Amino acid sequence: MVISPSALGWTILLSPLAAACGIQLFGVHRRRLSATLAIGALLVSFASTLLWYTFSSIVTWAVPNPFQLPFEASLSWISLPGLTISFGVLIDQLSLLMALVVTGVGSAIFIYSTAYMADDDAYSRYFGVLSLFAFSMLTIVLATNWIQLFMGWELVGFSSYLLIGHWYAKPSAAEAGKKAFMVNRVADFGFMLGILALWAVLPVDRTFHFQTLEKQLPLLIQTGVVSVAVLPLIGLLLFCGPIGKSAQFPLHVWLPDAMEGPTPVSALIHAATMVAAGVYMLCRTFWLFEIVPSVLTTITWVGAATAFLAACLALVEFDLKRILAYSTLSQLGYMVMALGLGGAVAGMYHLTTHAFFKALLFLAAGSVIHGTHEQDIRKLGGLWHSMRWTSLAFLVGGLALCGFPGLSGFFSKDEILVLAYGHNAPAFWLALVTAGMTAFYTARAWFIAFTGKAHGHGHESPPAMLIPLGVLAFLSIIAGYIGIPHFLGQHGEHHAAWLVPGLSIAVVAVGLLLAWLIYSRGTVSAQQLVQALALPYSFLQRRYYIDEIYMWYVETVQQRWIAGACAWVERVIIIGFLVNGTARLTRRAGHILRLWQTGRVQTYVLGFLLGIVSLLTLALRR
Amino acid sequence: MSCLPLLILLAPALGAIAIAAVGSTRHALVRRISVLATGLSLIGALWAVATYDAPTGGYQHEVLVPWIRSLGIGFHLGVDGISVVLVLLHALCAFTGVLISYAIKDRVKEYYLFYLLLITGVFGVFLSLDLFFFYFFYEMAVIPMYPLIGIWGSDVKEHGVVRFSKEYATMKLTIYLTLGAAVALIGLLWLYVSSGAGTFDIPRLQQHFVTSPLGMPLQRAIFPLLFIGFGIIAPMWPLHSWSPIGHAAAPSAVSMLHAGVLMKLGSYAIIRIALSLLPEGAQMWLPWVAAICVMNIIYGGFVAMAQKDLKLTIGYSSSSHMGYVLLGIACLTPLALDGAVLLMFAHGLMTALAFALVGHVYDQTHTRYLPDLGGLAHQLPFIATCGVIAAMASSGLPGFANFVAELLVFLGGWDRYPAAIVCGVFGVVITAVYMLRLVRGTFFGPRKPVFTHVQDTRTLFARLPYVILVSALLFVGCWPQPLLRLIDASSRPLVERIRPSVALAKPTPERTLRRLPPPRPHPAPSGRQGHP
Amino acid sequence: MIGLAHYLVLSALLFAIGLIGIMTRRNVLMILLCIEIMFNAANLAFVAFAKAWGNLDGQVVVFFIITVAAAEVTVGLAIAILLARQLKTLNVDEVSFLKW
Amino acid sequence: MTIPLPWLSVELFACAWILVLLAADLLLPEARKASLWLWTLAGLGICAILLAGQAIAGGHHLIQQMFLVDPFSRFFKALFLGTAAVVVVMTRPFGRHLAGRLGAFYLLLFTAVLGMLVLASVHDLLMLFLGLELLTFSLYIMAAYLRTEARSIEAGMKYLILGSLSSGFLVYGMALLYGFAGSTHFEAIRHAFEVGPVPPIAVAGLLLVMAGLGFKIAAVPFHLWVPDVYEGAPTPVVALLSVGSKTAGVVALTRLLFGAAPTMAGLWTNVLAGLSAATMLYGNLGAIPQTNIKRLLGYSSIGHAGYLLMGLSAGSQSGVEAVSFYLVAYFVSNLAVFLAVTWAGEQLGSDELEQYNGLSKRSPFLAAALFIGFLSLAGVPPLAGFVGKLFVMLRAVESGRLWLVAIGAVNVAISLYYYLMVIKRMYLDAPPTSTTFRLDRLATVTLSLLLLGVLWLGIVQEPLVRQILVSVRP
Repeated sequence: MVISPSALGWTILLSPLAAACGIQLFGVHRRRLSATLAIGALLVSFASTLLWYTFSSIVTWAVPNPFQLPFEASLSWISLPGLTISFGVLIDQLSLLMALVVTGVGSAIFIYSTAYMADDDAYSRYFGVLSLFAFSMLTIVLATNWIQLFMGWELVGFSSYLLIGHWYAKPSAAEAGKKAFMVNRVADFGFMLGILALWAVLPVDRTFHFQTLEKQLPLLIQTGVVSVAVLPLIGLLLFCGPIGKSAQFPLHVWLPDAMEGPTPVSALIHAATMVAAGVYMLCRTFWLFEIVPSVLTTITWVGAATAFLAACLALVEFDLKRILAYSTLSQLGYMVMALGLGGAVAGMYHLTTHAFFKALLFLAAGSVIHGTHEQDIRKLGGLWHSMRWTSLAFLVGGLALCGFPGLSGFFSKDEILVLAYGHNAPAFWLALVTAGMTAFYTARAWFIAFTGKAHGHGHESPPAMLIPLGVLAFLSIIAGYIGIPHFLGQHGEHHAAWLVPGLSIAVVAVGLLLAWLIYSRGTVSAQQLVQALALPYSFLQRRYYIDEIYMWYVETVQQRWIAGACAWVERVIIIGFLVNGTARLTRRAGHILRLWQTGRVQTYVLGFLLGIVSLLTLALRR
Repeated sequence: MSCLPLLILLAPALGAIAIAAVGSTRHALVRRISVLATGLSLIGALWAVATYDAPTGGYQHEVLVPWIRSLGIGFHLGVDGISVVLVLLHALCAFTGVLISYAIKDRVKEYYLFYLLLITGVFGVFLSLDLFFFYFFYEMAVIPMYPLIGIWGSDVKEHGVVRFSKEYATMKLTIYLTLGAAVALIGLLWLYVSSGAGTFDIPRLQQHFVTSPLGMPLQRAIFPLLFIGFGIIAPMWPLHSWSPIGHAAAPSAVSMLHAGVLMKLGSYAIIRIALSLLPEGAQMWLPWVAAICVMNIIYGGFVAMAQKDLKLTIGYSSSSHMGYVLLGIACLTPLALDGAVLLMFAHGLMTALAFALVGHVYDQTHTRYLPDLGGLAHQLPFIATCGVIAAMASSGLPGFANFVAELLVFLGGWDRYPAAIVCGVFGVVITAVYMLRLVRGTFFGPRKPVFTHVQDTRTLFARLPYVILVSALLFVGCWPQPLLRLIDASSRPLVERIRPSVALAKPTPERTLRRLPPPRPHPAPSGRQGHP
Repeated sequence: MIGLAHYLVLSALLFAIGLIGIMTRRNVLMILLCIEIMFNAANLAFVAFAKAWGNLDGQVVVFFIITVAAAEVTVGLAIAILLARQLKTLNVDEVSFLKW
Repeated sequence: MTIPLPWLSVELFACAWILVLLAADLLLPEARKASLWLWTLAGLGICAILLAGQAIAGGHHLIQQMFLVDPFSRFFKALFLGTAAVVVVMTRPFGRHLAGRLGAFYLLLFTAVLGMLVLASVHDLLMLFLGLELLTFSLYIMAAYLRTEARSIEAGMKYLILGSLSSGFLVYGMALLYGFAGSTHFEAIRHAFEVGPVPPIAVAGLLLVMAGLGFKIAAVPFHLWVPDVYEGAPTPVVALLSVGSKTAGVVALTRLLFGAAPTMAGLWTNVLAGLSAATMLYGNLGAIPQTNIKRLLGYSSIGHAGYLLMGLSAGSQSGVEAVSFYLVAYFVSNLAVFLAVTWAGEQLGSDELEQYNGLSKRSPFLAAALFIGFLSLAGVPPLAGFVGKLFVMLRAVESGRLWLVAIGAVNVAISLYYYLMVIKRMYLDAPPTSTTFRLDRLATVTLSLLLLGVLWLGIVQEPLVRQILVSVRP
């Protein structure tokens, strides 16, 4: 059997879609069938990706190797004179890596879900939407052009909306889904404009195609056909997309709320893959951002700010999933910052390792929730005793997150810190502090929830949940050693100094130590600390009042003032005054005119006479 | 000579006559006749779409019977790439509308009689290639709305208090549209008289204007008459207020046709008559039109946001979305016009779906007032699914035809009116706000005890209309090329005739581009690291 | 010398008298009489013009007008009788049930 | 001088038949008088046959050139005969009000028809006057025919006084025109106008005659009798007034303006345009607040007069053609409505609109007939009235009066409003009682034929248009 590269590529993309359709058409009331379809399809996808990877790197039996990277296969989607939009698969190192993460981590989480969601009524719907998500995500990953990327972009948003609101009966879940979709929509407003503007920047032969743009844009700028002046604006507009999708400050507000969704969803979508799509997009189109350093600076600072501010929020959070959500925000900030510093590889590297350990953390948290039906860490404790495997997994994930030396997170974060050290000192120090805070809040969660006295008793989760945990834990440990940067094309750059790793290890150690002192030893009372820092504490607890401000805008400004004013204009001025007024005027005219009809003959005679007189006057005037 | 347009047009007309002859108690027979009639039209429409030869373009499947020779009036039917798509839209909406109308239990015979007349009129407009018959069918489509809304409609209530009675709604609609038609009629007659061609035949007028164009002052004077007259039904801000209220008061199947198709008559008429016959006049006025479109989009969106009645919300959203259609027309580029026509199609299906859904919800719960609803996804899983789909299609989610259409409008219009396009893209955000709120408020949330008796659609037959509409939306959304090919075959010549400069407008860069090296294999795109 | 103008002025005056009479008198019979005056004003004009033109067409017309006017009065009187019988009045102001 | 029998056959036969009816009314026993309507119909039928027998193109001047028999007159004579026939059908349900005096009623109907027939052929001011008076006298009496009803008497009285007044103006205008031209003959007057100079007295004369005819047509400001008379007079008479008498007025006006004063078109087209605008607006606005269907139809008929004047104001051959089509459309639509209103009035016991509530449930056919008739009157396709309005407006645009067309177009919407208000009552409102009723066979057939005509003219216009093209040469 000859496997053609394009068939394999299409398989990666389309098999989850087939599963989604299959579940929607046949599986609505068949739980097992839908789970099987979804997992099977994603595994097929995963296998195809692996095969592609293997063939591209190993196979030498054919010269030239048909699995040469980059590879592109596409279908024409819209083809009109002056506009060609294709839909296809673009396979290169970047997309292969990302597809591996999506399908690999995804498969683990899908399998995990069979157990986690076992009691759910809407089991089939869940898997249907998950498959749809996988398809959408792969659409982004394998996109050959901006429009395809945007389509996937919107579709992941939609699947995310459905999955966050999976338990739609819960008002908070329904609201959270809505909020996530809306915030992303606001960001996509800018994103779409950016795409349009970029398209229009080319005077002829306009295209959305990544590879063509990548080749032509620098030339066009050199020849002066495209003015450099507009590019920063376009870059900023395009960056709006990642701000929303990767939940960067100030549009980060939807991600913590998105934790209303089932935990596997949080793991897959809101930690490992979808939220990383923004970072991926920046990497994919890095040739554009490279041209505009001013935008890169903005990106750096947005990333750094997000990393720091989110870490602060995680310090005071008690909801296990929300702690993880804030840490996701923070890590996404790291990645975005890396991109801003010009480190696409570093960003992708951290994205990959983060996908592993954050998925692991979430799944472990899910396991906890599954076992205890509780996610407030204050009501948890001593889980180490009742849920040993889960705790172990959490520990591995947590340490990787902290950047504990030797684990994957250490390496990838280190890349970013080195980058920052080299290019942007303030950002570096901010990132360093953030790293310490990361260690602190991770350890805080660990000490409160997993050690100490047990509240109630949880039970360990079934193997369907533990096996994925194991796989992900394994990946979290080894991901630093398998040469991801090398695969992405970074060669031979050695850390010039030990200063950065040293500092990083130091702050992590300080963070861990502090957490141990406060939450395990009790040397410093957390209570007193809170009282001493009451003002900043409440400020953090209210999440910088950003939600309140947005709420005020949405409910009061937008809904009550703007929409209300428009509705008032509509009701009173347009309908009441202009339309009904005209109607009233017409009717009134009728009422008045008929008063001429007095019923008295002599009035009529007078009218007759006046009519004739005026006619005669008019006609004979000249 | 082709009998296809005749089949499409006469099937519902004969159906109406047959229904008039049937006894008034034989509901089942009446319904079957209607299904048959609209089904035949649908088959005809599909056949027309399938057999329209896009490379050849122009008017095809023509039927021409001289009608009033002394005035140059002919019964001229035919389709081009634009109208064939709209015929298909109407056939789909009509067929599903007839199925949805099974919910009507009162005065069935009269209902279907008027309904089929309405359908006939709309088909007539899309198929007519003669100004007289165009107007003839246009008016004919308006009038049946009066009894349809007046008899079978429902009042718009708020807190149980009637805000707009159905009598008010239907009277306003009918009078408003008639007034619009009357304004357009002045323009049409003026056009006819001043053309000097002595014919009402649109293709012949087009040819006539190629050789002897109408004077500039005349074009400038006639265009606003046609635009406002037809714009009222489009509905153009600020002459739109008949439409949301009319939608809200109408029975659901009528709202489907009304919002789905009837409003497109206006934009279609603007393309078919105002643009194609008064190109220079159009060029002068279109920037103003674009400004009005922005009002449509933004203002309509915000008003929709403030509504609490499901149908009113969708009604205002329709007027907001028709802003995109008009904007696409105003841009006067092939892409934008393609987008406008495709959006007519997409929005028609989407809004028909939405009204059908609201109709079901209203039939079951007897309320459309948002604060009273909630949690219906428990009782109505199928309807809720379709509801989410409709909301997403409306907010332009990729995969639905609306996305493609809006995208084309944006792309096509970007060079012409960037500011308007920015507002348009923002309108998509507004749409998402109220559509999500609608879905959230109606379907999500805890199960409400008052709605225990509420029933979902059970049989496949009852689900058929929804399935048809959703599949059509998805099909076109995923694979728009077949329809776009048809639309483009007709819209491009139209625009190029209007703006002969468009093709030549782009200056020098071709030469620069030619100097570019040929594409060559390229290293991995992500391999860049570090700063220059 | 009495010429055409004089006749015409007289005719116009008669016509005006008839008109004013119709407008000022309330009694149906008086109104009918005033209408007769108007007809006669026209008759006078016809005759005067006939004289001026020197043909008989105008005078022929006058005969017809007289006949028609007679018929008119007949119908008018019949209706007046109806009014008097059914409504017990000849005052047109009191006969104004139909209005607006 | 020989009497050219073939060309006068219709009028002469009508005269004869009047005598026959008179004799029949006198001689027939009371019980048999019910069949008089058949006699009348038969008379009308024979007239129609005789009319058909004159099928020769070209004009024939008779009776010292005073009487012109041409395709134009034949066209409208046919219309008048048709009107009368439908009015006869209307008298069937109405008969009980006329008990004992039916014979005379038919007699008067026939004299009115004779008047209209004469008016169609006028080519001389004297003939115009005679035809007009013949028609009007019959109508005076018929309007007051319900002699026990105050409203009918009042209608008759008002019609008489105002009609006589307008006759007075007409006659005076004729005198002035005669003074100007030296003859009452249209050709002579035209010649005088052509040769010029045109003294003010001639203009005044023309305007006075136009006013006299405007009274018949119900043009503002000579319309004031219309609502009162329509409300008070017996319904069949109102039908005759609104269709027959108005058409006769339009025909006579056309004859006069095109026959006697074509060179004055610059004057009278403007006058007519102004009158047209005022008439449309007044009639349609005034109809809005009405609560009595006959009064409402009165106002509506004023509105229609405005459209007719609009067509005439084009001052062209094609304008008259448009008006002719409009008149035919108006003939079928309005008679259908009046036939339905006659029946409804009998069955509901009143002409008040309140009684029409829920009519569609009590008599679906009647309601549908009114529905179609009203929509046709409003000018909605695919009905006859639409085409009529379209033609008229087209000709007005041709004459360059866009403002007038704009008013006309707005009035379409206004008229639709009050027609729809009636339709709303019939279809949307609840009926006061649930008793149903049906029409008799004659009425059903006639009404169906009229409605078919309404639809037919709305869809297939070519035959009539062609007929008009060959006939209408004013």
